[in-house]
Amino acid sequence: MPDVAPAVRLRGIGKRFPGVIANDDINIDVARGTIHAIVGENGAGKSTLMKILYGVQAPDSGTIEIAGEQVSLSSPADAIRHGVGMVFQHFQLADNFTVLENVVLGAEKLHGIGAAARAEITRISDAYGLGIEPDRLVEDLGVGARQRVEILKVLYRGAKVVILDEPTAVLVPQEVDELFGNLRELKAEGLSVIFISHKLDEVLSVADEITVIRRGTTVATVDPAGVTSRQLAELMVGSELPSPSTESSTVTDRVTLHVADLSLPGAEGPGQGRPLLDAISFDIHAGEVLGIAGVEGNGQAELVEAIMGMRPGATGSIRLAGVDLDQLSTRRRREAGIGYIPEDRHRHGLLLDAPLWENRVLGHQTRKPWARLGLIDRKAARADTERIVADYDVRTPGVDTLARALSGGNQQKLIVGREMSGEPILLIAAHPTRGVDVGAQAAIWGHIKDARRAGLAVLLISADLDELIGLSDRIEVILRGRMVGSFDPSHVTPEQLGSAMTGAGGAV
Amino acid sequence: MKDPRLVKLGLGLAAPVLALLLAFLITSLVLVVAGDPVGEVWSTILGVPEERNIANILNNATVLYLSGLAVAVGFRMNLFNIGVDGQYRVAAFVAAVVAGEAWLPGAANTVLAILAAMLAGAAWAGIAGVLRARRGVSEVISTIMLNFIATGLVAYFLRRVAVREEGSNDIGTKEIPEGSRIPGFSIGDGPTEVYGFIFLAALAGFVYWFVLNRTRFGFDLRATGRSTTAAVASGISVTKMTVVAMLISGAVAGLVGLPLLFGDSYSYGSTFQSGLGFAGIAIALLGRNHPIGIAIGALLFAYLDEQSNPLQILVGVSPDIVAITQGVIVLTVVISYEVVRRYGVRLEQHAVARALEADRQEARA
Amino acid sequence: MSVATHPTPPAPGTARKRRLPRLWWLAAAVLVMLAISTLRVVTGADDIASSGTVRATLIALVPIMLAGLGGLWSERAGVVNIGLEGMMVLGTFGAGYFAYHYGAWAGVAGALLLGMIGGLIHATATVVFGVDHIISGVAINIIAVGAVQYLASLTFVGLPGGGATQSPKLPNVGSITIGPLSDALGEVEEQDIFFVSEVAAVARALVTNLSWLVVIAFLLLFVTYWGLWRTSFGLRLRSTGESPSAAESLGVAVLRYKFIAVLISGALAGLAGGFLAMVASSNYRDGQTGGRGYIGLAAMIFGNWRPGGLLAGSGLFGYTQTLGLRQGGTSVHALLLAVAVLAIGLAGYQLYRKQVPLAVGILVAAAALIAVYAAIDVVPGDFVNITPYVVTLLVLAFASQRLRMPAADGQVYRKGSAG
Amino acid sequence: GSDDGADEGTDNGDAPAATSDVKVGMAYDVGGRGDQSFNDSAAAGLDQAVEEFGMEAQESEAEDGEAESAREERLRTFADAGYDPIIAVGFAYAASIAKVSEEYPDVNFAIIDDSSVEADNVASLVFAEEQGSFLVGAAAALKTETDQIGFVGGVETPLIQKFEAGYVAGAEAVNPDIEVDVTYLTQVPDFSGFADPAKGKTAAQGMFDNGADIVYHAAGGSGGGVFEAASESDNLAIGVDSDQYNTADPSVQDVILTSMLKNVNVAVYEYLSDVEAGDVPSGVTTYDLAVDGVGYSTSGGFVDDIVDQLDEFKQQIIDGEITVPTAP
Ligand SMILES: Nc1ncnc2c1ncn2[C@@H]1O[C@H](COP(=O)(O)OP(=O)(O)OP(=O)(O)O)[C@@H](O)[C@H]1O
Ligand SMILES: Nc1ncnc2c1ncn2[C@@H]1O[C@H](COP(=O)(O)OP(=O)(O)OP(=O)(O)O)[C@@H](O)[C@H]1O
Ligand SMILES: [Mg+2]
Ligand SMILES: [Mg+2]
Repeated sequence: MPDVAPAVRLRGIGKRFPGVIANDDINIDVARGTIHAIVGENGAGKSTLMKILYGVQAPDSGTIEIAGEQVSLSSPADAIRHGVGMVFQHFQLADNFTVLENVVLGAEKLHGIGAAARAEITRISDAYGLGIEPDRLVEDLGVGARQRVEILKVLYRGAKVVILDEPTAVLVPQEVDELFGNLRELKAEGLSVIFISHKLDEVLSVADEITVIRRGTTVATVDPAGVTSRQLAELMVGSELPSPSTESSTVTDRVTLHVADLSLPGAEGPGQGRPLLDAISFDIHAGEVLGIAGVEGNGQAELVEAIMGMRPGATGSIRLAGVDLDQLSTRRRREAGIGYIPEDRHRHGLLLDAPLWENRVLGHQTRKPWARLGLIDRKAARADTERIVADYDVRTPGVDTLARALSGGNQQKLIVGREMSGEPILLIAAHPTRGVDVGAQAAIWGHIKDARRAGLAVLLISADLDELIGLSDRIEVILRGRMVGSFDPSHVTPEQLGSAMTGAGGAV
Repeated sequence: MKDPRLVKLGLGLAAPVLALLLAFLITSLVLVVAGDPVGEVWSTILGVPEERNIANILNNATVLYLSGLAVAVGFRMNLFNIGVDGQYRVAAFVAAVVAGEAWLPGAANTVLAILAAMLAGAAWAGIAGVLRARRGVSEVISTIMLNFIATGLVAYFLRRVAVREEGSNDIGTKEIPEGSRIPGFSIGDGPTEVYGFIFLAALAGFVYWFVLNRTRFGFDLRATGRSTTAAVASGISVTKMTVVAMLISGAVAGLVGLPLLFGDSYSYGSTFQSGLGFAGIAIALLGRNHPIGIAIGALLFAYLDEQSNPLQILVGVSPDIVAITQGVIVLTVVISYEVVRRYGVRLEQHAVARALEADRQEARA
Repeated sequence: MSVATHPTPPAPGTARKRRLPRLWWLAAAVLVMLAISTLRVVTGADDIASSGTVRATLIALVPIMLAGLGGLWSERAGVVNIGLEGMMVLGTFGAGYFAYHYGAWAGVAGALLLGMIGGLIHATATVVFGVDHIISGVAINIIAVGAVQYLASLTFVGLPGGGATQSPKLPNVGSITIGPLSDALGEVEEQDIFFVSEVAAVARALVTNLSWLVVIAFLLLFVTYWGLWRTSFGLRLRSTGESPSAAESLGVAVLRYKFIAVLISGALAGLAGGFLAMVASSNYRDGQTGGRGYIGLAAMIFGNWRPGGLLAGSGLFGYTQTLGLRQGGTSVHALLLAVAVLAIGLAGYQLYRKQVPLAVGILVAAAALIAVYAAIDVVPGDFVNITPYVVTLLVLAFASQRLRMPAADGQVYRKGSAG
Repeated sequence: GSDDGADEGTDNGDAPAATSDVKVGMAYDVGGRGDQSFNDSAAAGLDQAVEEFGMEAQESEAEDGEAESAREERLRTFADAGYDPIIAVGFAYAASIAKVSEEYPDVNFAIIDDSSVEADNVASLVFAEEQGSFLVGAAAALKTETDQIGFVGGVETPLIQKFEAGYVAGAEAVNPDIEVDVTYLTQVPDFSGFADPAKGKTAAQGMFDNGADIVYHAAGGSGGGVFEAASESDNLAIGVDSDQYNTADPSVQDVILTSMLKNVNVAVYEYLSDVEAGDVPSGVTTYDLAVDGVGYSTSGGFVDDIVDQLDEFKQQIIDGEITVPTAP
């Protein structure tokens, strides 16, 4: 539509960070009333570009036009004024604030901070079926709800251009469908949506137009009708689109992890309130991948942390290859052969302000080759970090770079590399490929399969049901801290799982 | 194109120099506004110290250095030990009593007293550590409270054990016998000797550096300081680390008063130097928790203190002026590091840009 | 090096907001009064509930409370302010200089102003240059003490009754007395009727030469509550302390709000110093803050970064310190019994929580206290003087795990790091 | 005396009538000149000497919690700059004087409030604070209507305890079963007790509220608070060191019953006049009631009616019939 100026036009956008070129000569047009997807491998520069469009970071070069008018955005306030709204890759919510406070913050002018605002929030929530209670504390909300709060924040400000940076990474299919439903409504109302995701089939299903970014620059803009996800992937990385299909089962009869009625009391203390974990029992054999499906916040995190020994007060028995873990500290358990890919890499996986090589040592302080007589051999550690950076294709200037400077995906690759390098007999992988691009995904899945073949037992927790189905030998569904059903991946669809996870469907 | 390592070095040096200049500038400004003789003040402060002054500077620096180390241990784990002040007073008192009683002969007595001091300091800090680890009490508050409590307790027990020299209004513990004192050495023929303890302080500095940067324990400690959650996930027991870190910090704090005790006063009394813990905080920060940085900071502060002492007599200006200088330095150092850092970042970005351009050229060619 | 000088926030679940009924404060106050009355009757330590004690407590708690308010403002905006002591010191001089030359209220203004200058330094360093908050605060404490001593030696020497270390006597801001009411209450207090007299004592303290600055201080406490929790300005300000990147992502000018907060913080700390110089005593005196800035910080943390809690904290501290200074020996002796009883109650609670070892420990402590109480009938001076600190420590040891600081407190925030 | 160390004081043209080549170095304790307390008293003595003999004088004061070496250095700087004699105010200087006087055998030193140093070139000027305090204690006991009086000490040091001991003894000499409340504001090394009027006020107020009607303070700068408490509650207070009726703020003058005089100024003046006269004193000089080194003030005329009784006590102390305790 040449007569109508595009909602957003980016020309020659460039952005450098020390040692990194995040964006370089990026050109994108986003038409009105469309959903425009942006794909690209980790570190390609997607988030950076969006932050520029949202006024968080200033571009080093290039121009931004919104609705035909050239603008200079020196702060998000400017962007909001021009009708741009953004949902960030990492939630931007104050946990200790109520939903209301989080939503009205910065937009108090619109409806104040009181009853009027509450009414407006309820109205929007109902209009889009977001189901949000204004007075809940955000920290009490599950991820899905937080996601919706983020979207509500944008709508509350009456944005015309809505940016969503990897919004589906943490959602179950039903939630994704709801989200896409919402997006289509927005589109129908003439809003433009910019949508970033690593899940290419999603992208193909919802986008009207797709721009591919590689190494910080736009390589192509394609029509979803005209491409397959395979072609997309090749545009992004030049690699194959991976399919996490399990090959012949390698399950042995050696029990690696034995968990018997593991329970964890709730905040109110033993006996009171709903337990976080309720009499959970299962075995994982050597060479077996056990997938745990569940809507976020149903006890997956607690289960993992209980097995890792990070949760005081857990009762029940946990045995690893015959060794009784109950009395062991987290470190002893790791030494006993547990590898751990945590759900929240920033909180549990990394020292963001430490160089990569220190992050390599983290969790393996007592291991060879660097640990000798209570000392840490920096050279050995650096060397082994170099190896991981090479083997796992971590994009970084060097092993002395701070972990903080890496993009989410690359941080994840480092963690996976680290945990695989400790010769674990049990790998606990929570969302191992969350926010990781297809190339990296394939690599990570490959590593997990290899290890599995070599007799590794894996406890896999993922919100990506395809991943779960593709990798697992068996899937357990967890709901409100209890195991509510066991599924055979070879005969289950994501939808079935989804309904079991939400308590709708029965177990098989 | 100039060598990047040279640039880095240049920037590294630029920061502290910039900071000192700034601090002097601001101080001079104050002097001018107040109508005090700027020139004379600086010529007095920056004048070449005599041998005995050098000795004094080294001595005070020794004490400040230990105090700085004690604080730094905590900082490395994000523990803010404001309590060094109380800890070193408790420890010095205990050491004075032990050494004064002289249950063991000569050097053995000294060693015993030093150990006692470290134990006492550790125990006093340990209270805060346990409260933080077990009850989540902010060590900031608990150590502040413990400082005041230490004052009361030490005063009480001092009065119990105090011996009072005939005609003196000062009370103190029994004098440490000759044999158990730590001999100093004199520079040139100055009247004041440098504390022998200075070597122990340097050793402490080295151990600090080695333990923190080369041992697994040090790694765990710094990791906990950077992210408690990640530390826990990596198998570090944060509660244990908290207590241990406070114990160590306290043990080092226990050493702070000892140079004075074994090299100068030989007893703990009502005129024993106080407030060293707070100076230590500034110095640890000034030295960015690095043993060598702390040493430099301690020397700088000691130098300014010593050189400003005669100001009132010779120039008629209150020595308090250097307190302003010292405080300003603490600020300007950090600020100028920040400024220089930002400048460095800009340089790096330009470098990246040039590299990129170069690639493009090749691509075309 | 960043600062996490406060308890690590409790694991989700323990941190649920417990919404308290509106009358909670009133109920608590009544309970405390009842406890104190009982204690007085049991131990016969009359001074623990006299109007004189209450008045002195007010005087003792206000400087701590104001300093704490200062801390509250800046830490709610995510800036740790260990420089309160220094800003307070600046305030004492400001009051001294301006009050002497231009009168009482000018003194108040002077205190606010100099405190704010301290705040300005802190704000510039931490907010503009991203200097670590602790470093800046410590530096300010050093500078302030030096600067004030230096200035005093320039300004007060030669004035009547003035010198390098103290100012001449300062004019005081007025105070309110409702004569007849005061006398009437006085009589009721004399009767010493259980509870009634105590209430009368408190009421009397409030109507008998109550300094205007005390009134203003309590107004400021309320204004702080209202401003920070009931206005959009407050919402924005607090958001910069909870999640600055979220705030910035919504167009809040994070750095500006932090800056303002720290300025206000400095002004309040300055006022605390001014109060010390003009109301609590009547001249500037070198070193007269005596660490009250740090105590204010402690009271603020004690109060869980909230005005009500801060009041409780500074009240507890001011009260115990006053007791110690007045009838130290006997009053503190009485406190021993109180603490012992509380401990026993607590032990019971811990038993109910199935925390047996802890409960036993507490019981032993209680027993020890009672033994001491029986053994002596006057507490030695050294111990009297440390009472406030010990009590604060004890209370914290049992209360702390409920505390929750602003999520981004102490973190240096740079513009453009949203998302 | 041979002032080898000292070079001729530069006689500037418009010098006072009398001129002297004595250069006095004055090292004050924390607080220094203008502390309204014993540093001031020492300063007064110095001023008098300078006034009369036209001596040249230079002053320097201690920092709170400073290092021993700082005190030594202060003395050395004086010595090197040719000051002789050098007077150290306060027992905190004892160790430094002992050390430095050895280094400069030809320079004369004097120290106030300490007699532990034995050297030919050191004069110790000490006071019988307990005796003066005894008299004001007696005065308080004679004047009280509630048979309850108080004592506020700044920092609990042996020196201040001397004041307390004498005060209590004096009060009990008049009325054996009088009640004396005693409070110290802080403990060493927290010397803020000498500089915290707020605490002084609270402590005194407490005593008044609980029945005392006269409070004696030995709390340096915190004393101001004691006076205020007295005037606000229409009670009486007793000053210390100098005649505080004259130095304190007019608004509180009329509550100052009397002051325990510790004539540091006299000691300093007499020492300097001896130096001027050429025979430099050394060894211990004790300023007690006998030589009017301590005493009580009568300004304001509040104690005129009991002067006889007080002087009687004074005589008994001088005659040794009463020995005043120096520790509580
Ligand atoms: N604040 C920063 N400082 C330094 N480098 C940065 C910063 N933010 C991003 N980068 C770098 O810029 C590049 C692009 O990062 P960006 O987050 O935009 O990638 P992305 O496409 O969002 O990757 P992902 O899919 O993993 O989110 C990465 O190499 C990253 O390391
Ligand atoms: N106390 C000391 N004695 C001798 N040499 C020391 C001491 N402290 C540090 N050094 C030297 O200074 C250098 C700097 O120490 P190093 O670089 O290991 O610390 P760092 O770990 O880089 O700094 P940080 O601890 O801030 O990470 C070291 O190479 C070491 O040789
Ligand atoms: Mg991204
Ligand atoms: Mg990412």
